[in-house]
Amino acid sequence: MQLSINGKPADVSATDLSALLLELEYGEARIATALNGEIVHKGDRAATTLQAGDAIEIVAPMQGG
Amino acid sequence: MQLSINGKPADVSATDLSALLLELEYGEARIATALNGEIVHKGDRAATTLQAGDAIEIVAPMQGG
Amino acid sequence: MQLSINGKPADVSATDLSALLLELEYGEARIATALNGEIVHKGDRAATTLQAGDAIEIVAPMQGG
Amino acid sequence: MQLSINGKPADVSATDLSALLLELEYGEARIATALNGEIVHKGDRAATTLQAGDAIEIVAPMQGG
Amino acid sequence: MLNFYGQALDSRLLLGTAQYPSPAVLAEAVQSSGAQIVTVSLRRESSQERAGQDFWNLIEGMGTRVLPNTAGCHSVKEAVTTAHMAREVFDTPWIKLEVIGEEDTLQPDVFGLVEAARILCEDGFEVFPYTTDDLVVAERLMAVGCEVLMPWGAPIGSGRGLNNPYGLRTLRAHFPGVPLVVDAGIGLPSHAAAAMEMGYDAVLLNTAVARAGDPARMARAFSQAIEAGRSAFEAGPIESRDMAEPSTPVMGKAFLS
Amino acid sequence: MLNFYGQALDSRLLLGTAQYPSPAVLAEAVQSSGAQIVTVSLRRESSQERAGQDFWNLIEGMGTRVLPNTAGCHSVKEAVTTAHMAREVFDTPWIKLEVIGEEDTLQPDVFGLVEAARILCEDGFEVFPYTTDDLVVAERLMAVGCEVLMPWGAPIGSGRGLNNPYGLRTLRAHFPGVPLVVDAGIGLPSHAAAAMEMGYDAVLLNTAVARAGDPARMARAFSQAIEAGRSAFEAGPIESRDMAEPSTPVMGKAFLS
Amino acid sequence: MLNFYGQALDSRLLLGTAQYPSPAVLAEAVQSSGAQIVTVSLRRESSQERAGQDFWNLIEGMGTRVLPNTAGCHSVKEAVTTAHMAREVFDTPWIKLEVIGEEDTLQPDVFGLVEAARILCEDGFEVFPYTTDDLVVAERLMAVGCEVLMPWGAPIGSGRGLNNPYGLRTLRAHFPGVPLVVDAGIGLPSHAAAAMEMGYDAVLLNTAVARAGDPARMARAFSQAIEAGRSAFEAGPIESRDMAEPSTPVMGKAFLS
Amino acid sequence: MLNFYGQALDSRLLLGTAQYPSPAVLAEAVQSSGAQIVTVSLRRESSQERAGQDFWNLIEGMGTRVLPNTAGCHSVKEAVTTAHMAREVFDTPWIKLEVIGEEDTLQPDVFGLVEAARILCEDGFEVFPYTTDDLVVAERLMAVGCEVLMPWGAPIGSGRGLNNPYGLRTLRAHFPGVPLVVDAGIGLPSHAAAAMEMGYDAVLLNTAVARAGDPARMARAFSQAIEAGRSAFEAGPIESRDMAEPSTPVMGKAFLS
Repeated sequence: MQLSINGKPADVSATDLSALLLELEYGEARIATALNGEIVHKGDRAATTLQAGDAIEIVAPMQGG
Repeated sequence: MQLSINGKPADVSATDLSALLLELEYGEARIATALNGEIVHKGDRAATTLQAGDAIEIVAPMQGG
Repeated sequence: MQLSINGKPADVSATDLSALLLELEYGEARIATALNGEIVHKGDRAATTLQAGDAIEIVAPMQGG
Repeated sequence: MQLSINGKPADVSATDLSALLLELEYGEARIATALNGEIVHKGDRAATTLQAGDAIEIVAPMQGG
Repeated sequence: MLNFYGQALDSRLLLGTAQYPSPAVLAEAVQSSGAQIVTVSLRRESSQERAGQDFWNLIEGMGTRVLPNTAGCHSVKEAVTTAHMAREVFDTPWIKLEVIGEEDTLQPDVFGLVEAARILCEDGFEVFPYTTDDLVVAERLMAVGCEVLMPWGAPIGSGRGLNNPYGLRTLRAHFPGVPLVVDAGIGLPSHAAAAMEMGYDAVLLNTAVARAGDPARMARAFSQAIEAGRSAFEAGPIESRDMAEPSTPVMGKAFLS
Repeated sequence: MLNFYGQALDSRLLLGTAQYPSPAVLAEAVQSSGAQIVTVSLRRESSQERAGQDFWNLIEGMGTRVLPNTAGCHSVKEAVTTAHMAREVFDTPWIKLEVIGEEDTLQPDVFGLVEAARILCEDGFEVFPYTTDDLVVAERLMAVGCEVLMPWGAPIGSGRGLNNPYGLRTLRAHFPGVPLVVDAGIGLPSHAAAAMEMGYDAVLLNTAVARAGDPARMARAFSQAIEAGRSAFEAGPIESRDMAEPSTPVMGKAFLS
Repeated sequence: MLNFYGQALDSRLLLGTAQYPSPAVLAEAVQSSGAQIVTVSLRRESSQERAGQDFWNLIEGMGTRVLPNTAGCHSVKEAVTTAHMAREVFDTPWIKLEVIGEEDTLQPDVFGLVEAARILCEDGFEVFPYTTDDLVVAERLMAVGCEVLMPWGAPIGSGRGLNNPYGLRTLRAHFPGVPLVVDAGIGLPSHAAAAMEMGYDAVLLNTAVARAGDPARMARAFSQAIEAGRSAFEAGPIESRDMAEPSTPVMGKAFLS
Repeated sequence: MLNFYGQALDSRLLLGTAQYPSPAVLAEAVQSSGAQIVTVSLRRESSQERAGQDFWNLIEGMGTRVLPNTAGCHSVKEAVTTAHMAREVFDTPWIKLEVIGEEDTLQPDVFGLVEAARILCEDGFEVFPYTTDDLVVAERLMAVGCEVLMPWGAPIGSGRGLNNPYGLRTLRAHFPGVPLVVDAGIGLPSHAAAAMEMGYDAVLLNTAVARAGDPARMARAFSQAIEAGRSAFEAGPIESRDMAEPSTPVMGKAFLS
């Protein structure tokens, strides 16, 4: 299925968000996720089914001022 | 009828705003009027009937910065 | 003999500067001396004879900025 | 005779300062003169004889701040 | 040429009419200032005293435009109603919009200001908002229809001059095409000149003139300083530099040592 | 009224004549400045070019007084000799005395300055010393006969304005009766106005006008700013205060909430 | 003692973690600064690079609290969503709320800021709003639940110091009991000390340390200056005066003339 | 490392000993300041009171070097004689040379200062001249043998800070190799830090510490600020800029709108 992940097109087989993170091998990484501009909390990822064209954001800690 | 005019209590006989201005002898004075916090335009004064307890404001030009 | 010591008149018997300091009981005090506006070094005090009307200054350490 | 005029070497025939100014055709120009670093007032020019190697300065009005 | 809402003006000084020792001194000050716009206000009028009518006759005699203010208003409703009453009394769509947010500084409440400006622009007013040097507030004011901005220099009546030259310079740079007036806080002609040298279009003053020892003379001083600052802005000032540069050329200097 | 060595003057702007794009622009600038005193200098003249004569004719046509300077002189002897030559050429006892002590700042050598001033005052000159804001130096200059003092605002040609307002204010307070002229460093009319507001008697300028995009316009801007600053000083300015004070009276405000 | 949302702190320096030449230099700077709070952010993470995980391990090793920011957010929604993601990633209710209103100055959009603060306070966040020195905005921020305010000193990364000391002083006086942090624009230790001398509770820095030639040394310099400024505020500084006063007593001076 | 006349020093703070509420407070302040040099003076001593002996015992106990001053001297002779008496009493060639020229500002008489310095250098003293920021005066002082210069920041005891930063910066640039100490006028740690950030080598203080509410704490605050300013100077501060620059990188920002 065609998705946008962090602004880049991607073709993935996962159909829910937590499966997607597994497929992308994020493992235990300390991240947060958003689907089409709305946050998806850790606990809700498994229940969040993906549709073609969905825009997913996956963010992690970074330097900041 | 008891009114408040510019913050001071007054006992007047006029029953509408333009009659009130006559009774108070404002004559041709360049003024604006408000009834209970709402402006009453010149043209609407005659049609504006007064009730006991109404608060009338009558203002005129003054120095300003 | 009449002298001025630190701006105050004084009647002393000493006839030289080191005798004067003894008479005034400065003992081992850490001081410097001037006679009529000129410094008199420690070593020169004994040889410095006094005359009536001489102005002697005796100074010591003090707070300063 | 060899002179320095305003810092430039010059070969002139005049033997006094006022003759020099004539020879150089300063005419009525509004100027002041110095010989070897000393001012020579207008009235003293004729009496000021020149010697080989003398340094003459001739100045005039100029823009200033 | 200076232009407020389609009205071309020669004078870049807007003068307040309050706090003068007497009406005569006010009239004299306005005249010697050359101001074409004076600010005015509204207050309760008793039919006996008619102080307002006398003041109005004085102002009318000056032949200047009037810019009514909403001084002392702390709420949007109060400011909007006052503006409407001012339009009826003074017969002009111009309003100097003040929505005061804090008593010690008399600074604008930028939230109430933008909301009141929105309403008044919709009601057909030509709004002169008394604001801060905040760029974002300025953008909001323009978005709701303001075509002139009046940032403060310092608190009203403080005479401190320009508290934040950097902020004012940035505002000027950000809105090259918008008429900007420094309103409030000016104490001395040099303050007004500095504002104009930054490229401000005009200055609005009151206390510095009205409370001066000689208001008429001070009014003229400000008008000169404002013209001077504007001329300097247009005449292309020199850049300032750290090291000296001889003004008198050194070339050709006589050797006299 | 301004008075230098017994000479009464209306204008409080002294203008330099150097660095203008052309003689015509210089003439125009002097005229629009209203200056009654212009500064001039001396340089080597060749009998062929006669540049000095042309310049002199231009100056004479202006009908202003001239104040010759000793620009670029670094020693007492050089300055004194130059002053004597200037007196002969310009036929005036006035001399703007510069004894330069350092090249980067062109600041006065206060030691040479006082010595040269002493000699020139004895020789009958009326000395206008270019000095710093140092009170003690000022006292020495007056002790040797100077009746006018010209402290710098900032390095010559820097356009920085007033580097040390505190020092200038102190100098003014210390010599209430002495004509004080801020000389050098002024870049903008607001700088000149500020000096006058402090109570300075006049301002001497050159680069800020000569190097402006439009010298004549800038000259007029400075003359206005200087008049404005002087008027403000005489008209009794308000005190600046930290907190605001409403200009529009609050009494009698309508209740509209 | 300094207290943010019930958390007592010894250090009054909050340090940013961006722009250091290397992670090692960052770690060294944080340590020598003595900071107990560092600011962090969120960015897109690819599963291959895992840059974020490495950064996180570095931060965790420092043993400081983290204050996540919403840097670069221009809308309320963006800021709010970013704050929620930050809470999940960093596991803290603290958020440095930035809602940027203008690109040249990176100044806050005070309208969006107050709205986002309202939402986040309702959502249980402890908000540290990056704001201006506007008193009225500050009152709104507190009304919606902020218990700390972080006014800017100057534009982010400009190193200009305190653009409007008057405004900052007024803000301090107006909110005596509220923790106030000067955030952004500080370039030198003397700027930070001046903010603390005004009574500010802390200073937040990044560029001035990270981009210094020797970040660790500069970090320590700032921590000393901030302690110095705070101590001065608490130790009761002398009043400044215009005239001199001898420090060395004159009484008892010897007569030697 | 700081070096005065061959004497290496760790501390860059020189502290005055006058005006403290009590000898105990003085001792505490000196200790918490970390100063290695304290300034002292001379006064008439009566054989009964022996106040000077007690003071001397206090100072000796501190283990610092002493820098005697010639405070209050107005003539060359007075200053020179006082210096000689100080050398005998304090047994040191060091002398802080003050030749006061004016009472309101207690500014140096630069003429008397240079002459007294010349004599004292010839007499084998190591002179620390209290001077202005005048470059030419500084050159004269060095020409007669001074190897340290102590320009004022502001009038003694005024606490105004640095009246003329431009002048001080210029002096620093002009004498890169000479130990320069800002002496007098400092009121707050931020003033001292700013002087050090300019590259000054040390600061001499008295009133700002002695008259503070808590002198010992203020002394420590100054020592921290002076270290901070020096470190900043050596650590390579950022350049200040007019526009903002994001500290948090924008690259990789999530899209959440």
